[in-house]
Amino acid sequence: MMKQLSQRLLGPVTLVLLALTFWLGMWVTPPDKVQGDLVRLVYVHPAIAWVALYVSFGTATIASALYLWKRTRSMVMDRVAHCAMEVSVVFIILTLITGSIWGRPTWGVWWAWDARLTSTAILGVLAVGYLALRRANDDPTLRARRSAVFAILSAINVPIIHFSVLWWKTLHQGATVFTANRTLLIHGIMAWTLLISFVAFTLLFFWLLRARYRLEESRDRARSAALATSLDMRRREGAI
Amino acid sequence: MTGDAVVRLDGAVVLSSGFPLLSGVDLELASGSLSVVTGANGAGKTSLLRLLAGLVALSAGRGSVVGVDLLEGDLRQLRRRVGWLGHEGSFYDDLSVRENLAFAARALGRPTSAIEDVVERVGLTHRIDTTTKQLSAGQRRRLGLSWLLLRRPELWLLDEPYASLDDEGRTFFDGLLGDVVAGGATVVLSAHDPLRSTALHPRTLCIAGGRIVSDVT
Amino acid sequence: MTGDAVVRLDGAVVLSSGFPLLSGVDLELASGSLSVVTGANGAGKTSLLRLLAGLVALSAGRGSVVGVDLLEGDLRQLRRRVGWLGHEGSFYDDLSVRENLAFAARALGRPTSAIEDVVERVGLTHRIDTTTKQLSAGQRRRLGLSWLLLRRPELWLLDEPYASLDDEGRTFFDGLLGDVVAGGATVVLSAHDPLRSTALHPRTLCIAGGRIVSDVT
Amino acid sequence: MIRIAWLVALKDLRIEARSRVLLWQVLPFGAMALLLSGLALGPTHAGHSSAGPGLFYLVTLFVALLMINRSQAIERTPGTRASIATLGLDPAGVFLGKTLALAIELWVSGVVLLCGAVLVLHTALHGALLALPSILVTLGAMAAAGTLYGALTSGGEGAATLLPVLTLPAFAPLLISGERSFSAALNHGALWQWWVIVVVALVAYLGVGILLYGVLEES
Amino acid sequence: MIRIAWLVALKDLRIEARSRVLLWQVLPFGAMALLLSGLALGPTHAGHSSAGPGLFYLVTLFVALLMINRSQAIERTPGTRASIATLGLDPAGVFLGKTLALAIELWVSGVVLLCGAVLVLHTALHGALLALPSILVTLGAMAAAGTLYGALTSGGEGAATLLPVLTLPAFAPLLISGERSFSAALNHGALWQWWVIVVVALVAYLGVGILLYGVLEES
Ligand code: HEM
Ligand SMILES: Nc1ncnc2c1ncn2[C@@H]1O[C@H](COP(=O)(O)OP(=O)(O)OP(=O)(O)O)[C@@H](O)[C@H]1O
Ligand SMILES: Nc1ncnc2c1ncn2[C@@H]1O[C@H](COP(=O)(O)OP(=O)(O)OP(=O)(O)O)[C@@H](O)[C@H]1O
Ligand SMILES: [Mg+2]
Ligand SMILES: [Mg+2]
Repeated sequence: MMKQLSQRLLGPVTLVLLALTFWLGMWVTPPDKVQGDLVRLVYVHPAIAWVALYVSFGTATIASALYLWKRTRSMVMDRVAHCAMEVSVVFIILTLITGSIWGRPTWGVWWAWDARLTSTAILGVLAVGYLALRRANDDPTLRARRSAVFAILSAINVPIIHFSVLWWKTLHQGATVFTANRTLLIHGIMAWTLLISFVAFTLLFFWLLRARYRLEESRDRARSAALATSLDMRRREGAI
Repeated sequence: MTGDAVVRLDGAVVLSSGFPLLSGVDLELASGSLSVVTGANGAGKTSLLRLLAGLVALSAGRGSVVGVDLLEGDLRQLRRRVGWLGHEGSFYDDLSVRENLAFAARALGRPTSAIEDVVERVGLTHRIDTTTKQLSAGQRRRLGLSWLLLRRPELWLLDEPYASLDDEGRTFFDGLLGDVVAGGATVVLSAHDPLRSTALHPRTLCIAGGRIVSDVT
Repeated sequence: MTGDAVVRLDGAVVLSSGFPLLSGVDLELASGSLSVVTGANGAGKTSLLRLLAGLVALSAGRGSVVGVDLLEGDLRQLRRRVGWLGHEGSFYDDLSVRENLAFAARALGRPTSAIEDVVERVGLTHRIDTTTKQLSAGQRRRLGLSWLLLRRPELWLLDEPYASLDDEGRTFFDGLLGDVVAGGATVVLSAHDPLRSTALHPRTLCIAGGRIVSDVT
Repeated sequence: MIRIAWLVALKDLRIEARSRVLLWQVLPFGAMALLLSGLALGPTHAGHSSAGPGLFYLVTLFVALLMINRSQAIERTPGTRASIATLGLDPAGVFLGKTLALAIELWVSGVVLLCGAVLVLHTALHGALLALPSILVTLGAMAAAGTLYGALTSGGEGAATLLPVLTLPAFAPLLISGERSFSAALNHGALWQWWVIVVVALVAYLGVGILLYGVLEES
Repeated sequence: MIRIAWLVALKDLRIEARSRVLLWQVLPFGAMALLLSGLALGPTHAGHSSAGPGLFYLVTLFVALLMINRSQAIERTPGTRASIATLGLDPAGVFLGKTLALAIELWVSGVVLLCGAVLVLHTALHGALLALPSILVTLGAMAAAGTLYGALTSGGEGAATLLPVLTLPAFAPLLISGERSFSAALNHGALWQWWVIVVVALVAYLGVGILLYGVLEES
């Protein structure tokens, strides 16, 4: 009952929160002294990057690990990993786009040879590589195993991205929202808007993931229906 | 000859990109038996042998081969105990006959001294230092046989072993079959002709449309 | 059937990295004849057929095939007029049966409408849109035959055509051989068994050590 | 000749479209190689927009090698070789067809990589657009040279590794003149000298290919 | 495990020695690529000795890709796959053996390319010698990663082009830390941070390979 309700509400709540983020970000919060209206990107870019790195890539990695661990091995995990990785590609691309849009006016270029930027792009290639690897393998169990191992190996990149700003001390913003000891650096309505944006984009991820998962399920159903007929046809080949 | 089953398949289905290569095979093979799989082109003979060798995965149904479960067992254990001779019985193309056999012998912990003997038996002595790539079709097939002779597996899976062997090679092969079965190993081979040797009384499984449609002992 | 020679070899020697695959072959084949090349494994059957197809170069001796000199003539002209069916009768593995045949038909300026007919004859209709890579061994062989049927060459060179064909395929092939020879084309095939059809009276060439050692009509 | 060329080009493109190697494998490889070369040179060098054309061509070169290799691999299985040889196709047509298919694939990747260079290497967009025609011609010449050298190595041992050795020297002049004309376009400098070189190279490779491809094919 | 590793390594090296692909094809390719990258960047950049380590690693990377591909191609023919699979070799041993053979080949080419860099890119000889140990470790890690990823793609469609896509991102950290430690050696700077990264990477890839290689192999 509760589960059903939350399932039903996921879409509408996501939409409302996204709209709220948009409204607060565009009209209610003040412009910045240095950055002017550009600062409003802070309600989009960090939240999207958070989803790309931790929520979606993380989901894919955890699901892959659960697949590899014998006691939790199931095709459900494989499917979750696959769907999460697809959504992750979308969010990584969005991170790159919003970052570039932000970088153009602040740094004067679309792209800088900054460690975080480069490692984010590499993560994107890894996510695409994951999908390519899936395409290249036909046997379902082998595909599941290989892609799970690849996802876990790729996840090493995530902490590298996170710490890159500390290790390399380059252009990209360091920890602006939270300091290392988790005290909030910005206050009032701005902080609230930021928080809402994180929640909204996280919910958006789960909404997309669920939609993608359902699509995969219905494809699987269609596949097993097709299997019945192709088994039948194959058997009839012999009857002639 | 013991009577316990070496192969046991129960509704075995094998899929390849959605197409059922095998569409539900029920089969039980006794240890020490000789079976011939026949059937029209594309019926699924090769697919059945590949399944038994652990080279393709079972998509539905259940099965076990030499005691290893096809769904949950360790397929590597299975593969180590079967011998396979395929349509393209090739090994490392850049190594010579001797080097290929030495590799197999060392990998299995067998003495390499048996190599010359085995090569002699399949009649490749005069090509022992020739690169595998340069062998003729029949010579490759003979190399495949010598590889099996070296390994002496429990279950022999031979896909059209007679193809491209010459007359003398076939006679040798018939003799070999008799020895192997007498030695207690199980043999499954696919063929388009009935066996030449009249001394052997194989079980004949006829496949059509990915299923066994007749089974004559 | 005309009596002029389609193939004329005179002390033909073929070398491959110093090893003589053929060690001096003298041969004359009449147009419209059917010849079977036999011999032990590694005797040189495949090598002889490859020479006749213009796929390997003559190292010593002289020869001409369908009027093209093997030393000085245009080998491309020769190849265009012969049909070849090899051990691995594969085409573009990523194209379907239909696409492979359409490519051949277009390349030779033949109408593509003949394709379905030809595929029907070799019994591949139900696999016409399957990727060649996924065909079974016998089905590949059948595709090779349909490719030849589409081309209708003057000289057919078939390397172990019976291998991996099923019974029905062999019967079909026998009928085809009769048609082809009756139509005036020349056929050379290699085989390890005598021909099944008793209606055909082939010339039998036996090869050993890269030379022809017996020739029975 | 033209008919055969069309036929061969269509066949190659169809196989490409079916396997999607370009989309899923070669383009990500190019993107990655662009990033890595940027990294390898370090921020100071790569940030410099003057390194843009050089890096662009270097990466394109490696992508081209992969694709030439693939274009040859299609023809290389033993069975295919014998069967296709007995079709006796007009070699000039085969050469043109394979070149055309390869050129189309190279153009697609070239354009994608150019966008990458504009975004990542700070190559000026306007200059990049100006350079586009010369890039297309250079890539065409690469396709012709690649097909030609591909035929040289086909059938030999280890063709996959031999090919790069042979083609790289042939690509050197193309690479230099391509890079120069790209740089010139960025600086609004004179272009025509470098144009002459790439156009001459293109015409020369096409001519040699049409005349000699038959000789190079396996006898 | 060790016995199988030796056996596999010897087999790979013997095939390599027989076909001479390394000597005749990969090394000339590397030399050529080194020259070309020098050319592509133009005299101003390439002459600068600070570009040396980056270019060296970039070229080594592509050489490594070629060799990984070759190391996998040996195992990839359909007949070989089935026959070898029925030997049931210990996967950890196979992994170690292939890694060892690949590493030895990479070391040979690395040393040759290093000489090339000293001659062509004006890299200081003394610094290059100092950097040698870190280069060897980096190449070892590349060999392990390459073998691991090679198993991921084996048997799949278009393995030859998929492999570079998967390996390049994995090589990125190796490339960066290798380049940094090389640069540091040239400037007599501190090395150890970068050493930590490459050693950790080497150990990690070896560990993952030994544990998981069997899972990745074709079932
Ligand atoms: C293409 C360019 C860019 C990319 C790929 C990118 C990528 C990322 C990523 C991956 C994160 C998440 C890091 C983490 O949480 O571990 C992030 C966070 C952030 N980015 Fe960017 N970014 C880009 C440009 C920019 C620009 C131009 C700005 C502002 C001047 C900016 C400001 C921020 C801020 C404020 C955060 C949150 C930092 C934190 O709280 O740790 N980014 N970015
Ligand atoms: N993706 C696919 N789509 C359609 N058919 C397929 C596909 N993959 C495989 N097949 C078919 O599956 C069958 C495989 O059969 P298999 O190779 O086991 O035959 P076989 O009995 O060994 O035949 P042969 O006597 O010719 O060797 C073939 O009929 C082949 O055409
Ligand atoms: N480089 C070489 N060194 C030694 N022997 C070689 C070399 N190259 C080829 N051969 C031999 O040349 C012969 C080639 O024979 P070919 O393939 O024509 O035989 P075939 O009559 O078709 O045999 P099969 O019946 O087995 O198909 C083989 O005996 C092979 O071992
Ligand atoms: Mg078969
Ligand atoms: Mg032969």
